[in-house]
Amino acid sequence: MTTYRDAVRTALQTLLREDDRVFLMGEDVGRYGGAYAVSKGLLEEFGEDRIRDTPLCESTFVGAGIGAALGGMRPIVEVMTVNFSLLALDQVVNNAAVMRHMSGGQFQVPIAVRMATGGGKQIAAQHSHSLENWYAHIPGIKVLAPATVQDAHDMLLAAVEDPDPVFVFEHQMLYGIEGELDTTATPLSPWKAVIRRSGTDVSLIAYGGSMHKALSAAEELDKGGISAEVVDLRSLRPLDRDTIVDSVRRTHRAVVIDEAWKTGSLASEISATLAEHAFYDLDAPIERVCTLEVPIPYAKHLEEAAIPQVDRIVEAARRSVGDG
Amino acid sequence: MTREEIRATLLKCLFDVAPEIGDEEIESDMDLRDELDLDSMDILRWVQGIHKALGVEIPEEDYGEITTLGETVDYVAARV
Amino acid sequence: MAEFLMPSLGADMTSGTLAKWRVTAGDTVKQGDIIAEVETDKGIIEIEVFESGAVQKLLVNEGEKVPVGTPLAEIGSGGGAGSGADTGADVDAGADTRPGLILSAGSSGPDLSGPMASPAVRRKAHELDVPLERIRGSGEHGRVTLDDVRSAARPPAKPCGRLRISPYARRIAEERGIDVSSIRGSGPGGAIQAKDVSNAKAQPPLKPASPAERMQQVIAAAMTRANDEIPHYYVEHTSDMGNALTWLKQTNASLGVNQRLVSGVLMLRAVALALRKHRKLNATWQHGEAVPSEEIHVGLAISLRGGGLVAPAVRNTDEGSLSDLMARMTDLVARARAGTLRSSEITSATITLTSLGERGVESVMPIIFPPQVAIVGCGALVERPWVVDGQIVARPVMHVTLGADHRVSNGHQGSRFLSALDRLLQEPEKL
Amino acid sequence: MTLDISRDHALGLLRDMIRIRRLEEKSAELYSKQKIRGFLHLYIGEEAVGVGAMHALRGDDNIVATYREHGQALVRGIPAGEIMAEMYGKANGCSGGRGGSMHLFSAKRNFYGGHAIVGGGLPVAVGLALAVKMKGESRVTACFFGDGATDEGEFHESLNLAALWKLPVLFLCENNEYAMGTALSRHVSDEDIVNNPPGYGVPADSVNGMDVVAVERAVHNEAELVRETSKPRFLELKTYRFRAHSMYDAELYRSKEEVEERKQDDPISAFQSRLLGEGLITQADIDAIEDDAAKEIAEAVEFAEQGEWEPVEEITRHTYARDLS
Repeated sequence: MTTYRDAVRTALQTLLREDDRVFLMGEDVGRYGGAYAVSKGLLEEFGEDRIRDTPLCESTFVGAGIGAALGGMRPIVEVMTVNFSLLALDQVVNNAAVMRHMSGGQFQVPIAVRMATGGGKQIAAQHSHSLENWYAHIPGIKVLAPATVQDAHDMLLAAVEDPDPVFVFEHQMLYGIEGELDTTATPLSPWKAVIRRSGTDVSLIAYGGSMHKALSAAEELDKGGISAEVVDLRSLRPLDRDTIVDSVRRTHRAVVIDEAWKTGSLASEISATLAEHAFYDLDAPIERVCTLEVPIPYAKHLEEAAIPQVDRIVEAARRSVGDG
Repeated sequence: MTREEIRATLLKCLFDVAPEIGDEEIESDMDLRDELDLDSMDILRWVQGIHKALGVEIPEEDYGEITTLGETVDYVAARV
Repeated sequence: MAEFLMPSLGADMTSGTLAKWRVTAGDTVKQGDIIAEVETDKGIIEIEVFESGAVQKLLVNEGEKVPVGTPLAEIGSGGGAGSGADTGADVDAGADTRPGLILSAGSSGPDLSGPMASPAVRRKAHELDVPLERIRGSGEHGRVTLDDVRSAARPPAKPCGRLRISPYARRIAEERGIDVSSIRGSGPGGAIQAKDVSNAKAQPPLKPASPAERMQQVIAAAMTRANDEIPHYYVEHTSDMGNALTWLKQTNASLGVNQRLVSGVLMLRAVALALRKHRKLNATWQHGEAVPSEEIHVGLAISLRGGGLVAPAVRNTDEGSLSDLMARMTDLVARARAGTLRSSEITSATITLTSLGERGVESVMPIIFPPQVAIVGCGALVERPWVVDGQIVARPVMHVTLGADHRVSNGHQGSRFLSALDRLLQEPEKL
Repeated sequence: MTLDISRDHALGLLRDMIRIRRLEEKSAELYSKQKIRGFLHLYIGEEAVGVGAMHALRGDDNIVATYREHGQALVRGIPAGEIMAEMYGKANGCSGGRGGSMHLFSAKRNFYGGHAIVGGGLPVAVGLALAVKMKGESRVTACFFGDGATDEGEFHESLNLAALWKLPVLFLCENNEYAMGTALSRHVSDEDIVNNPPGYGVPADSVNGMDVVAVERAVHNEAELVRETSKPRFLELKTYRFRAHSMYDAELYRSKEEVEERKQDDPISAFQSRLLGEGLITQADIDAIEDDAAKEIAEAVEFAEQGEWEPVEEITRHTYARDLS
């Protein structure tokens, strides 16, 4: 068994060993070992040239990553959390995303940016948000959200190999989870959604940290005789609409779980997609289980109430099936 | 065939036509059209049933002689 | 005696490995001393003790991984040496000391009773004198919203004409020819879902547990909806039925009992043939527009003596011989009485013919069965003075009424239909 | 050099440093017992900065602080109980349990909060000073931030704007030598942080942040110059944190020897020794302060323990001035 954290580290090691162009930079990735201990030990193996501690200057080190990618390197940039990435949003939106198009296809930005996202650790309103939806809005970049140990590993490899800027969102509650890691198997395409559990009565559509809550909810629903299917989106941009629509065409009910705020969320996008492509297959209103429209509060019980939990997913699914 | 047997057969045919009548007790002098709410289609089907069960054919011009169960028993008894 | 617990060393730490003891049983420690090293995902961290006293007993071996909150050692408050327990002997590697998992120690959580509602909602509920606990919240987490309070304060809304049915259920109902207006929904807000449609198919509305009541409810719902939704208009015509009845009498005289016709079948066929040239009346109202039907299926309103009303369709009423139509009508009536109609017969009519029997009232103003757009009502056959060829004679006549949907046709079109119907009835041999 | 301060003044400074130290020690204990959750950045080692600076500022001066702000909050007058309750997440905390350790606020004490995005407080401080200036007030806005914040663009942009618009901001850089786990030498090109601000026309000076009296004097001088000139100034306070960045870390980025050596320069014991040496105070004075502090902290814990949890139904409260639902 391997932890999610170790799976990311293993992928980093593989990339750094196999490709001289690859380097890692970010705040405290070196001496400190990474805020989430992902890069622990890498400085010793690869040295300061390739494991670069940066000053606290998100806009500049993300921008520098973009520049290095333009210049032929394969940078992996760790932004400590999505909350800090807002300081670098200008570089992402106005440089990384548009460089290929704006140059008429002459330039490319093969950068991989990793960052922690999500709540659940009581670190309050400046450290707990899920803003991957903002990134998924932007054409020109790709967005991945690995939920499993295997994906944490495989998706980072795919992100670095990809010729376009790829943003990998690692939910901060997942670093400690354990699972099997097979580094020899042919990886699944990172751009496709996957059915993590088959079911016939309702589709629970989730990604990242929420995917595990959806799985727990499916187990809970199973006890009540409701067979729930769990769709792990995996890629948030591009969004694998076919798998989502196919699932709902079979189950006729959809519960979309998204740790972002409901308004303007990825859950909204998926709901709209279902309304467009599966309307005549829907047997109940689409349910969205999202974060309440409030900055994430510090207090444990309030934080738990704010973000999607298993019981809320179960309730929504039951409403959808008609047992609510 | 006794009158009682005829009456029982006629009733059975009537229930086939109008099962909703159920257990309502049918008096011999009850007007079938008014009190049991039978329409011409029901009467026709009843007449058809009687024909099948007893071989007695009741022409339309004789419908005036079968307005009650009692009358119909008389009518059929005379022709069996 | 205090317990030295596996500390929480970070927001994401759920367990830690006791890497090294810096003390042994019997050692005296004071607050702030480093007494152990714990290995976490971030590396080895030195652990301080927050009590002063003597280490009585070490409970966890070096190298063991235990959840946060697990007692690692007992610290005596006295400050003297412990019981002299030997570390090696007393450290129990077994799992039995571990279940004391105290991940949420101390934070037993708030006691939260009553519905969730914001101050504004509470204020509004108070203003409108609505008890909050009686409102079922529609917001996130069952939270009561302002709209919930407003709806709770209002008298229940008049049943809306629009049926609550899922798109999928509507689709399969259409595919299977099931009338959704008679289905009771089990979904959110009473919405009809696919399983309700499936159940309706398995159990047609004619055979519910309490048939009469059930049917009456269904009729009530359909008629209410029709009355709410459909702008009816009526036109009426009195038809001389002399020719028809004479022809019928002559015909029946030459037919065996099983081939006889009733006047109703003449009416049924006449309506069907008249519709051929008045297609606007042979249609259904779907999603805001009239959809004309290629085929003519006249529904026959049959009043069940046990209570209730059905109007099964005689399919393709305009086709086949009159005796064939008679046979089909007889069969349909028999099965309606017996309660063995097929669901497709209940839902496929494109217009309805209702007749108040032979001895009923003279005329009827019927209400359209949705989604149809017209209905023909016949009064009783009655003898009346009638002018024939300039002479007043007694003739059997019948009031024929057309009730139709004004969204689809108008009175002029309706009256042309009744005229056509009348002409057909004058030539019964052509029916 | 003898201290030129009164006995009462000396006792006041010492008392506040000890109060902070005991509050932080208790917080560490409660964190390990999971009463306090999330991130917890302790001020142990840096007490002289908070105490000296806060004593030098006027009560109506604005304070903008970082996520390591317990010390400033306590000296500014937020009761220890409300701070502790906030860290518990209780409704009687100074931010209603919404903020936790990193986000202590007090409007009536002009305490504009702990900010947890590095550098994020600086533009806000510039804006507060702009408001002061536009309203014609004489208040200084004191903005605390760490050495790590000087890496951020917002630091440079804030110095420039404050100088350009002549705003009464006192930039107080708590240089504890580490930006989280990255040493100063590894995150700034010029370790002499005071070299930066003059480039923007902001006068800069530096003071030993382990000496509470020196801090108090320096901050007092700078604050009064800001007040008189209505122009920004910059003061570096050289200090050192004795504990991990956030509660615990493996401290792979600095050696135990380094930490032990720096702990010899404990601002509290150093000050106590000096005061005892000069005969300004006695051991009995220290004991009394310790007793009072222990009592205060015990009461603070009790206050937090007794506090209510905010009802979950109120969760979206304080998102807008008026609830939108």
